[in-house]
Amino acid sequence: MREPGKLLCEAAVIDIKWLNDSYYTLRFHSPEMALRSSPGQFVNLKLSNVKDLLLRRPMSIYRCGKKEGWLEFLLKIVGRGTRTFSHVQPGDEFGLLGPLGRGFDFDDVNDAILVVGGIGIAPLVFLAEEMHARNVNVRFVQGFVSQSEMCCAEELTPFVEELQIATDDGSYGFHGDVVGLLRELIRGKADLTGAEIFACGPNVMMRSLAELCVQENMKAQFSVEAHMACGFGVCVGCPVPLHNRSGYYLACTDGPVFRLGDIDFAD
Amino acid sequence: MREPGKLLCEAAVIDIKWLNDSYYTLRFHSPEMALRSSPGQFVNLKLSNVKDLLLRRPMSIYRCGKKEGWLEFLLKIVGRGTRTFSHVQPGDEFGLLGPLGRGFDFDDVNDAILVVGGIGIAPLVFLAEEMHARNVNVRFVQGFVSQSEMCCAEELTPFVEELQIATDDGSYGFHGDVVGLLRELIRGKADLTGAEIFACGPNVMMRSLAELCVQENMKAQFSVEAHMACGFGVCVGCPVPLHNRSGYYLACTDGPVFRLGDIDFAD
Amino acid sequence: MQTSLAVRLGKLELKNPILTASGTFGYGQEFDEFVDLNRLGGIITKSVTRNARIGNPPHRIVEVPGGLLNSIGLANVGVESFISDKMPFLRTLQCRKIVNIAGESLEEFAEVLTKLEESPEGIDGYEVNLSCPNVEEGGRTFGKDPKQVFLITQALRKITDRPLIVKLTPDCSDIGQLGLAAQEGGADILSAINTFVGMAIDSRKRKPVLGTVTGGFSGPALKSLALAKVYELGQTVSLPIIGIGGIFTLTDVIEFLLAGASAVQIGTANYIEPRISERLVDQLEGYCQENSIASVSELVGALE
Amino acid sequence: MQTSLAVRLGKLELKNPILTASGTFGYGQEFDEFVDLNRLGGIITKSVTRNARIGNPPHRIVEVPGGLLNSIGLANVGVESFISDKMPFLRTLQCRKIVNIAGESLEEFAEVLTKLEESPEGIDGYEVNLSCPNVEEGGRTFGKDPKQVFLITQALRKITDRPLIVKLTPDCSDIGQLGLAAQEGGADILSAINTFVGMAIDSRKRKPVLGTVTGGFSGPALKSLALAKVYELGQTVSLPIIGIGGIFTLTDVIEFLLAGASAVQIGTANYIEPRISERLVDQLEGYCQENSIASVSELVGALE
Ligand SMILES: Cc1cc2nc3c(=O)[nH]c(=O)nc-3n(C[C@H](O)[C@H](O)[C@H](O)COP(=O)(O)OP(=O)(O)OC[C@H]3O[C@@H](n4cnc5c(N)ncnc54)[C@H](O)[C@@H]3O)c2cc1C
Ligand SMILES: Cc1cc2nc3c(=O)[nH]c(=O)nc-3n(C[C@H](O)[C@H](O)[C@H](O)COP(=O)(O)OP(=O)(O)OC[C@H]3O[C@@H](n4cnc5c(N)ncnc54)[C@H](O)[C@@H]3O)c2cc1C
Ligand SMILES: Cc1cc2nc3c(=O)[nH]c(=O)nc-3n(C[C@H](O)[C@H](O)[C@H](O)COP(=O)(O)O)c2cc1C
Ligand SMILES: Cc1cc2nc3c(=O)[nH]c(=O)nc-3n(C[C@H](O)[C@H](O)[C@H](O)COP(=O)(O)O)c2cc1C
Ligand code: FES
Ligand code: FES
Repeated sequence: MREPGKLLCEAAVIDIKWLNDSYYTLRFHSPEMALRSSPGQFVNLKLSNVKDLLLRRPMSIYRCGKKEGWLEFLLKIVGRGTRTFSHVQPGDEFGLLGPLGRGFDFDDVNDAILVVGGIGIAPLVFLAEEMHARNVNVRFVQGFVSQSEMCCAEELTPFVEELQIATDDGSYGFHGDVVGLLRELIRGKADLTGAEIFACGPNVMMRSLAELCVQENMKAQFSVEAHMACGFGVCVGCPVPLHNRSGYYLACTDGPVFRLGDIDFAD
Repeated sequence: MREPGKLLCEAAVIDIKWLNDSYYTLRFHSPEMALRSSPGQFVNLKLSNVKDLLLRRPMSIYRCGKKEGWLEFLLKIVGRGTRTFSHVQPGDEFGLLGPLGRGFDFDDVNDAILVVGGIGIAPLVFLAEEMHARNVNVRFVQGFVSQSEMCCAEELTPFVEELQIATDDGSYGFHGDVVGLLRELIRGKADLTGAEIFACGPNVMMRSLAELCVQENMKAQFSVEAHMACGFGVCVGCPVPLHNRSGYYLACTDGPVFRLGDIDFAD
Repeated sequence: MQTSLAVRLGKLELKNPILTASGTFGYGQEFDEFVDLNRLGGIITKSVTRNARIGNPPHRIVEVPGGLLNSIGLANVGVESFISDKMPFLRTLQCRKIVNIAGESLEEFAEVLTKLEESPEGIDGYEVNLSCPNVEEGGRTFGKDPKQVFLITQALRKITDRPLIVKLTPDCSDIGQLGLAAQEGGADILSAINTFVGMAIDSRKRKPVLGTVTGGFSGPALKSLALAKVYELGQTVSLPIIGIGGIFTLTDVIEFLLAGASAVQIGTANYIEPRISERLVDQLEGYCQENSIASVSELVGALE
Repeated sequence: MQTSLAVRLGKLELKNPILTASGTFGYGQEFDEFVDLNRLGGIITKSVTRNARIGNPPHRIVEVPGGLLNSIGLANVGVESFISDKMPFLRTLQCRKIVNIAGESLEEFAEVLTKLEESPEGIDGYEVNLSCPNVEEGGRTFGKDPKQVFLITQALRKITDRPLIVKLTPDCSDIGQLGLAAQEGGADILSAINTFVGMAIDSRKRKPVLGTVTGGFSGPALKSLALAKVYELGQTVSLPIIGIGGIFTLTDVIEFLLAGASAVQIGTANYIEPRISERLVDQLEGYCQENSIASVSELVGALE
């Protein structure tokens, strides 16, 4: 939201933790970056001295200890970069460029429902924490493929009113997708349909969530992904279609958080 | 010399030791490879799971524990590969392809003078050991840029009659290059000029050594270097000019050891 | 010792040979917080076209072995917004400001250049993008045909007296012929190279990754291909050459100078190390001092 | 489930689409101790010329970002020694044996082919190297000119009825035109691509690393460039295509098939992982089984 300037610096890993088979967190000592970060923003990461990963990898800020001076990311192994990053040791240096992008806007929000699918949880834990600090009422709805993927419940409980979980395979909580679960939750509850939605997840989830919000006439903000080269508006490589498809926003500088109605999720 | 077939295998580093600022040894557990190796042969090394080094790096067999089942290489940091290899830890896996090439022939040799410059020492320690085991009289003449580069004296003493050292800057031993030192040593000594020379070092040293051997009418074998892609005679990428420049040997299969008179060092 | 980094490329004088490549440095302002722009030899802007262009559909970027593919499609604000919104900042800079122009026809090139010539001061030269691989109608076809290269260069030459740089495509049989055509057309300088055409496939989805199927390959692995093109041009033309392709380190810069380039452009590296252009100026200065090189121009074409 | 890896490329039937690229697999025998040669779709020999060639001066090999440069200069034993010394081993193999031929003139190509045609059985087809970047007089110039490609193909077509594969250079403005020329000349199959011209410089010595200054770029970073060429050819010609360039993994193989190649050749990877060709056959079989692909040919050109 606010953009107090980005930093380009090196920072050492101070902790790496595995949450399940493919999710892990990397914590960095980076006091100045922590101070400047707000929920929904991201940092472009590069492992120093590794040559076979060319581009930096954009990662949402997952948690942030502004007082203690640390910044944490939640990564899911999906390809070369996230795999290589998973082999680091405390003490290894990364290059950090950030905080980047425009985060979530919750200045005038009293009630919020945070909706995430899979690794989409990464930016919303920080958001829940900051909302809590500003007395926003936070409900959290998580979707996972299966119980074995579940994570972050512990981190979230201090900040949320309610935490609901859906699994695609029914191995835990609601059997079905997270949008289905949300639909159940808000059915007929006027207090809930008055809340604003904050979401991050796979495109198919975001699309069906957007439809639900339109039906229910709810406001919503979405954190979207795009392939990026630079992360700061130079390469023009991260287009997000305008709602009417007449042009594109840039995910890295206009987003990654967009409002319902501004962009198009189709395809 | 003998070629009992090459192996293509993985092997773990069991030890890494620094001899000076830029020379280090890597020891691998690889019993079968050790058994097949003879002095002057090399192994093509590749660090498993490292993608930004494309080609294997050829390394002479420095020492070899046939009974204990290990193989050791002596590396000097000169570029990307030798630098990356220097960061490995015991337990890290390499791909090994070898033993490759034709080594030294000392079946009918009684007196030998081994002459090395800098990292050229790598293949000649193994040779000294094997010669000693077969009762060859070994004299060893080493050249280094400076005292700080000196190494391997301890490893050599059990096997050699005499160990002489030259440094370019005069910081230790003979002040001058190793061929100059050799010239001094053999001057007027008929028993020494009857010995056969076995040498490895930079091209400029090999060229002047070759001239000396011609003058003194001494037999000599040289281990040469060439840029290699495959190491086993397929890419035809490692030409060594024939003495009359009418064509090329292949360093990897015809060499890396060649006899004086067979090849041309000029250029 | 004293060393001079200044180079002269025909009528274009640069205080040092480090330029930033079109499309990788925005309109300069985006890097103001990372780099002291005045330390650079110069900035080459994103390609400017007659009208604003929204660019190609996603994805536009994908990392591939040795580099990345892009399919931006010359997304840019158009020449009028460029003049009103981007030039004012550029005008505040002391380094050379080179405007890169592109188009889908000779007329478009000429119109863009004419508009720029009419605008107030602040432009030190033009780079003509005859080589964009991501615009079917435009650069792609012209850029490969020596006759078209000649005609466009000739037409633009009539419109401006400022230094005219023609940027060549490597996707050709004979870059020397393209260079000669630009030289005959009146170009002052050649720049080489733009990206090669490449393609990435998502084998799971069985789909091309890029929205436009193919895109332009840039990055580290471009270097050895670009060095060959620069060297070949140097053997063929008499114009000064600016070398581009996969430059990330001081050694890369020196290799291009030795191969015959009088200056270089830093491209993809800017995305990953936003400070790299200025750092290379520093390093080049240090290198010349350490090696007692009185003028960096001694290195140009100094291959044995 | 049952799966078939067999592919048919015009008159050439392969038991699977994995071939080894010319110059990277010797004459087969060198890999006998690493690979069960009979499991491969086929072997393509090192280029054979009229006379033995000693090749280019050192250095011939240098690693560069994303790949390597080579400047072998078609060093080979010559067609007569090939027939007497290399064919006997090849004849013992059950996989397809394709002889790659090269020359400096139409006459040389024709003479080499004629000699091979006169030799006893054991040859399943020919690949015509119209694209060697390391021989000034020969391939380099022919290979880029559609007219020459047509003439040579036509001449060779008259000499043999065996499958005739024309190997194309990527260093051209329009590979589709080269492919069409070969098609009109009577080629059965196209293979693409050979190496791109590249250059490496030793900045300390201020010298080109390679004895011939420039060389051919191969290896991982070639993949995205080669995929674009294969795709472009597939859109232009009707002949089956063999894809080559930077193939190291199963995913690479599948990408080439999807892009439109009916088979692939493994090149540089053989130097580093001598067992890779056979391993890719295994992995491709596993992939087809897991994904319920009855015939691997379903993948050919199956991009959405
Ligand atoms: C604003 C933003 C925030 C993100 N936050 C997180 C996060 O908090 N945690 C997390 O695990 N992931 C996050 N991602 C995704 C993460 O950046 C990608 O997973 C990562 O770039 C893929 O890297 P890789 O090297 O592992 O995979 P690759 O091997 O590079 O590719 C694997 C997959 O990643 C995608 N991809 C390819 N190139 C790019 C590119 N240039 N940019 C983005 N995606 C690409 C493709 O879909 C591809 O199939 C975020 C992405 C964006 C844009
Ligand atoms: C038969 C043989 C035995 C060898 N034994 C040893 C040994 O025991 N210990 C040791 O430290 N070194 C040895 N070398 C040299 C070693 O292989 C090279 O130093 C190494 O390949 C360079 O690797 P690099 O990645 O560190 O340097 P790079 O960054 O690849 O290049 C640095 C320098 O190495 C040389 N070089 C470049 N490409 C090649 C190539 N393909 N093959 C060979 N050299 C190249 C060039 O001169 C270059 O300037 C041997 C070489 C050969 C051919
Ligand atoms: C994302 C991207 C956008 C580019 N846009 C332009 C452009 O608008 N005009 C142009 O002439 N070149 C453009 N280029 C090409 C670069 O200027 C340069 O020629 C090329 O990237 C090779 O250099 P590199 O390897 O250092 O990146 C672009 C390159 C990239 C990667
Ligand atoms: C060292 C070397 C030698 C080669 N020799 C030949 C050759 O003799 N004839 C030929 O047609 N191609 C030759 N090639 C080209 C390969 O067959 C192949 O087209 C090229 O290397 C690209 O594939 P790759 O990236 O998988 O290596 C050679 C390639 C290399 C690296
Ligand atoms: S990632 Fe470069 S503009 Fe958005
Ligand atoms: S290194 Fe390949 S033939 Fe010698």
